[in-house]
Amino acid sequence: MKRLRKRCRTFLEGFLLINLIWLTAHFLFHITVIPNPIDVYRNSGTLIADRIGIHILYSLWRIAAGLALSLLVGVPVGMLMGYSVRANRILYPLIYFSYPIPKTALLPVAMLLWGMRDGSKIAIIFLIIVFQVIVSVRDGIGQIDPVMYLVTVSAGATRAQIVRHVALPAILPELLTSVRISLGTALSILFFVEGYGTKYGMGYYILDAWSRIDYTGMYLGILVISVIGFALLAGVDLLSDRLCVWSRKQQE
Amino acid sequence: MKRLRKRCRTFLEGFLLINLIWLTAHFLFHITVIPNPIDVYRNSGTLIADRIGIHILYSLWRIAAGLALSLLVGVPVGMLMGYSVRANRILYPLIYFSYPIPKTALLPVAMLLWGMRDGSKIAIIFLIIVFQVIVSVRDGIGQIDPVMYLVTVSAGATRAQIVRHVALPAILPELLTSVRISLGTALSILFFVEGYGTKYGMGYYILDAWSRIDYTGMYLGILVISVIGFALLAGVDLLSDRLCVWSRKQQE
Amino acid sequence: ACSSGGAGTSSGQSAQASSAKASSEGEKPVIRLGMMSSSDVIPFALINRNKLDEKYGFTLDLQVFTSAKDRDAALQAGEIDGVLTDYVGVCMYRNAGLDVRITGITDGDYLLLAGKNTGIKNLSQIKGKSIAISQNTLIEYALDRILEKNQMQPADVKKEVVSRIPDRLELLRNNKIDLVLLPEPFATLALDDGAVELSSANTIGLYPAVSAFTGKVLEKEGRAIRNLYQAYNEAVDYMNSTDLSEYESTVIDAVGYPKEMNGKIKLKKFRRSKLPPKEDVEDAIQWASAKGLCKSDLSYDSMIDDVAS
Amino acid sequence: MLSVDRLCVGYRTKKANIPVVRDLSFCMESERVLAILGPSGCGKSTLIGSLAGTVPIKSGTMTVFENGNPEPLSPKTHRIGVIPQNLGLLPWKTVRDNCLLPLRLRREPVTEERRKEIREIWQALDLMPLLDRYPTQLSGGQAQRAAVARAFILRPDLLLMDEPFSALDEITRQDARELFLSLWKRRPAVAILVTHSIEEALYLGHSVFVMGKREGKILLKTENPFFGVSDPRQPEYRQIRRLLRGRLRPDEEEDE
Amino acid sequence: MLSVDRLCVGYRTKKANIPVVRDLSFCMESERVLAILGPSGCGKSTLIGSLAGTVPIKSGTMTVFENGNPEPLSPKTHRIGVIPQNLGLLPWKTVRDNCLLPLRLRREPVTEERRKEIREIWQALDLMPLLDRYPTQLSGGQAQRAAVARAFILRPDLLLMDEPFSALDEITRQDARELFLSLWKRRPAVAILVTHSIEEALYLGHSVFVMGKREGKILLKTENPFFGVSDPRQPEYRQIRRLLRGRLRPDEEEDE
Ligand SMILES: Nc1ncnc2c1ncn2[C@@H]1O[C@H](COP(=O)(O)OP(=O)(O)OP(=O)(O)O)[C@@H](O)[C@H]1O
Ligand SMILES: Nc1ncnc2c1ncn2[C@@H]1O[C@H](COP(=O)(O)OP(=O)(O)OP(=O)(O)O)[C@@H](O)[C@H]1O
Ligand SMILES: [Mg+2]
Ligand SMILES: [Mg+2]
Repeated sequence: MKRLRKRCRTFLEGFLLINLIWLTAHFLFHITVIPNPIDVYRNSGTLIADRIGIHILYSLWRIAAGLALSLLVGVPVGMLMGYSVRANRILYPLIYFSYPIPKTALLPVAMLLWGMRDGSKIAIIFLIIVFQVIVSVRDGIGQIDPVMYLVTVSAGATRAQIVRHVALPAILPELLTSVRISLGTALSILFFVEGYGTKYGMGYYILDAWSRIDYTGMYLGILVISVIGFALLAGVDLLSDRLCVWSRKQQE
Repeated sequence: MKRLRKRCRTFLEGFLLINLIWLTAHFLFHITVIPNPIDVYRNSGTLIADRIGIHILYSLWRIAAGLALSLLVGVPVGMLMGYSVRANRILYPLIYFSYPIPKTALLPVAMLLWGMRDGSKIAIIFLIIVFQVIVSVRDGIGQIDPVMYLVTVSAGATRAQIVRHVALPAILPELLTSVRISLGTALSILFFVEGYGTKYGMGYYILDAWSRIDYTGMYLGILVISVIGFALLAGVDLLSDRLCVWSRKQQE
Repeated sequence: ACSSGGAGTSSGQSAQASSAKASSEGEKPVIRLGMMSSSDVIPFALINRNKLDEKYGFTLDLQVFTSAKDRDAALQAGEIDGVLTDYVGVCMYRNAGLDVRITGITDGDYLLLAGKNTGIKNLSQIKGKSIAISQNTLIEYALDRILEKNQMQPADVKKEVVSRIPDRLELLRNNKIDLVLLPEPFATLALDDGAVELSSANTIGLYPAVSAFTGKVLEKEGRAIRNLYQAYNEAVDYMNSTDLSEYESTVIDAVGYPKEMNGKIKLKKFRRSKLPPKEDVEDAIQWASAKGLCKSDLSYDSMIDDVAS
Repeated sequence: MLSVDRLCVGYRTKKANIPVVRDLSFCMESERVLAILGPSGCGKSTLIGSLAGTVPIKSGTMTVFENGNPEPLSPKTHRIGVIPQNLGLLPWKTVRDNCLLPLRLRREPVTEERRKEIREIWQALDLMPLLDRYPTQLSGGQAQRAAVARAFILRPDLLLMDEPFSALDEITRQDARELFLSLWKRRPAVAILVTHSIEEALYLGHSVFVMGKREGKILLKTENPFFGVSDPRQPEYRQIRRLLRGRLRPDEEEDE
Repeated sequence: MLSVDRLCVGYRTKKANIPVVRDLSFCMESERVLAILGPSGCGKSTLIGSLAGTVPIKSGTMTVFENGNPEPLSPKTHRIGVIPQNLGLLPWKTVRDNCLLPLRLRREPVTEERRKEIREIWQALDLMPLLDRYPTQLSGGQAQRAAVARAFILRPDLLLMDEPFSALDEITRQDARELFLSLWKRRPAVAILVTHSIEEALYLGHSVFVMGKREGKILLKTENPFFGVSDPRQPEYRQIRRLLRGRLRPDEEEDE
């Protein structure tokens, strides 16, 4: 309870700070692309008229699906690469080759294979995040202290058990970092993937406002995405506090 | 020397594998958006005619500048947040708020503030990468074993010395992971930032081909970007082997 | 910002919903048309608004894209049946081996504008000035033709590639660029902001915007598409004979004007759909082939399909 | 019975190969404790690691004979309890979970009787108030006691202990030794104890080996009649002790 | 002279506050070694951490008197050499760099004479062949010797040693003790030695404290006339030893 209240305060402080910076920028540069935040807030009624909730839900669903898929695929693949020299030999070049491919350039292929609706959207979010997850899991595995295996291996642990009791908890902090980074990335990609085949989603909302040069709407959308992002990231932090009690002391 | 040769072999194997997958996809789906790789290679002469070298150099310069800036800003800020409770209190909400803002939506602002040329391009690459660096450095600092400080603090180390001898080397593996991830991200963003104010860069090359619906050219461009990306990522791995000799055993 | 209330009829999702309903009633074919917000869209939006599609026995599913690349990707993927595009676009489709044929003209203008602080008042002053355009598109084509009509070379201005249209407008507004060539609604916005109109595509007799469908769809749904053009013509008649205030909200939504423009919008007379003139298309082919966007032996006849008559 | 035959182990770093143990052979009868002494860096922990299955061996065999049937030593088939030199407590598990981990890994049911035994072990090692702590919240000796408890709780067939009592204070250490003896007597297993204390080796080992610095060669193997004898005053005891101490002198090793 | 006055130290976890040391006061004259004995978990390492400046103290003062001037103990003004219980070698530095780190941190010039001394220390601790290894490539004893060398190389004013010889085999340990004595005699400093061995405490401490389990209370402070005496056979020695052993018995502590 107390922690929640603390987070709320952090949130408010950050919110104020951001707005202060924004206001300063507005008066400093005096260009239409940086509107006065007060004007923007005065217009916030349109958010309700635009039924922003639906947009948020659509975006959240796409992010959740993309992120979940990435973790489902990325964590096992990263572990495989971290542990098996043979798997690494095969996957390493594959990953390193396909990682830098601009996934957005594969949009036509994605649309063909998964359609113009959520399929291709989630596929692109997945393609962008999964590599980040793979790389960080693989690197994380390499940092595990070998003594950790001595106790488990000697007790006859199976591979699955080693993953469960050693590898997963050991890389958990890094994995959560990677989730945090991926969330940030996913939120930014929204903006790209929601530019087609939909009328819903925060990305669409902002893009739509942008293309009609409705900067107030655009900034409102950006604000909403910021707040959502903050909530998601802070959620990961809470989760991290929960899951990594053992290293909590170090986190203080 | 031997290691270099090994890397080259890895590279070739990966290259072959990717092409095999590509060829399979081509024959499987049989659609124009997935051209036959052999046709693409047959056309590779155009790369020279298009003076691909210049495009590559431009892109590399932009990535290098953006990445360097991100590290220069992100590492100190991440450390500050990791060490100072007060700095964290102020920066944490700021970071968490601005991280999810789709940086690409700020393109108009960036163009007006830093011009249409490399300034705004580098600014956007920077804005996208710097948060990833900050988050991973901050999280990395939290994972350092407290004993590491016992020896240095008791010997009267200054803050700068602790950073130099403890914090930096301790987070180096994570930092390199973060650089790997950032490189991947930067290469993908090229595709976005090189869509305006320039006639050079790999992103421009691909975008241009795409908008001309010249899929051969587009795939050639993607191939080139893949190869560059592979080289950059493998370069980071080499660097990582150099800098983290001490954990090399664990990496094998 | 987003489509609200009554304009929901033009949204992809609701059209889909109604098509699902329609297919359960009778066999109404669905025409999926990809487009980007511009004034060309108005008659199509009106077809939906005035329920002309029901009247003519088809369902129109308007898919709005925010970039031409996405629209093209959807066309490639078979996610849409036809597009609102232009001569140059069709040339490129053909060059890429896509069987896309022009089936009618649409109305849209492209205005050459100078920034309010540049001091440029007429075309004679634009030599050596910078201009924000997109490359290998009808925008560049229109620019080149405007220049030629006024005894200048394409190289006489400094072309700056800026792929997103709103960014071009913003650059002009903030004096980062001297000239732009803009479609609606951006042109109106720029004029509103003090920009000076120097010329336009329509002024020199250039009407490059068209609607086009893939050959496969034309074969299969030829009837429905013919009906579409009948509905289109009815919508155009309605526009030309009705006071704008009656359908202004539809226009604002379809074209993407900011809401503040309510009451300030002016529309020219729209033309009924027909096939584009041969020499215009051939001129565009010539321009595109000189740029390497298509082969010069592309013929007018292979590019059009007279589905409407 | 455990038999180790011509075991070769070493480490490979990028720069060089570091051979540690070469052609090590020994054999132990069932229900016996072997104490190993040796100078720092001679390869004792490496040997323990090989037996536990984590340090890869280069050549040689490690076999367990049960009722005359030879079977290669393997953590899958045999219960191996280990107390590593640096304890190897998992930082993300509480003391309780760390102690119960081997049982969970082997999916052994914890019967009421077993539960009682576990409780006793914890009590004897004074771990009861610490069960919910994480390893980072323990003192050095507390962590070592947790590692000792973990090994005993498994009821191992083969018990490998690498300086298990080094961080304990003298009293606790004496208690721990006696606890070891009593647990071991209740359920005698093949046990290998690496220690730096000659007294400890003589108190807890049926036989004592002295490992040499060079290639982990065993310089001395001696049977020890004083296993479990708490205050031996026989002159023979002092003799063995002197013998061991002499063998541990590095200068004498040079002569070999 | 070092004076510790009413020191209170504890740990705070999310769940609870764990008080460790309360109202601890003692004082040491210059050029003296204090040996601290105590049961596992009584707060010895915590005390060392507080003196070294990493475990934050709750209240109390730690003061150094030099020529009568009191100055709060601080790593910035005083040279503090530490051998932590878990060694604290930086994994990313070779043994050589780890050993020289305190000098580098203090920006002390390494003169020829100094270099010779460093070499001697390394040689005495048998570290010469290991200087280019990384800590993960060392055995337990080797790592401990490296940590010992690091502390000595600094020529500390205050030397804090937390079980510095526990992972060493008996011979090396004896050598290390003598090395400590000789280095200390050459450059006597205030030194605190935490150990589990009563013999070691009596050999290396001018005075010996026994810390109790409850709140780190000092149960016994005794002067020790046998500092540096290698084989004391006086009955008095045995008497002190018995006294210490008695004080270390946990059951007797309960009576307090
Ligand atoms: N980081 C920590 N968080 C919480 N409690 C701790 C922490 N470190 C130590 N403790 C507790 O504080 C008490 C004192 O610990 P300390 O390490 O000082 O003991 P010690 O005297 O050095 O014992 P040992 O001889 O076993 O090393 C112990 O009960 C221990 O469990
Ligand atoms: N991971 C490693 N990489 C390279 N060399 C290693 C590694 N681990 C140990 N060594 C070396 O192998 C040798 C044997 O090490 P080991 O740990 O078995 O010694 P030990 O007998 O247990 O010594 P101690 O009593 O000091 O613990 C030592 O010389 C050590 O430096
Ligand atoms: Mg060892
Ligand atoms: Mg301790």
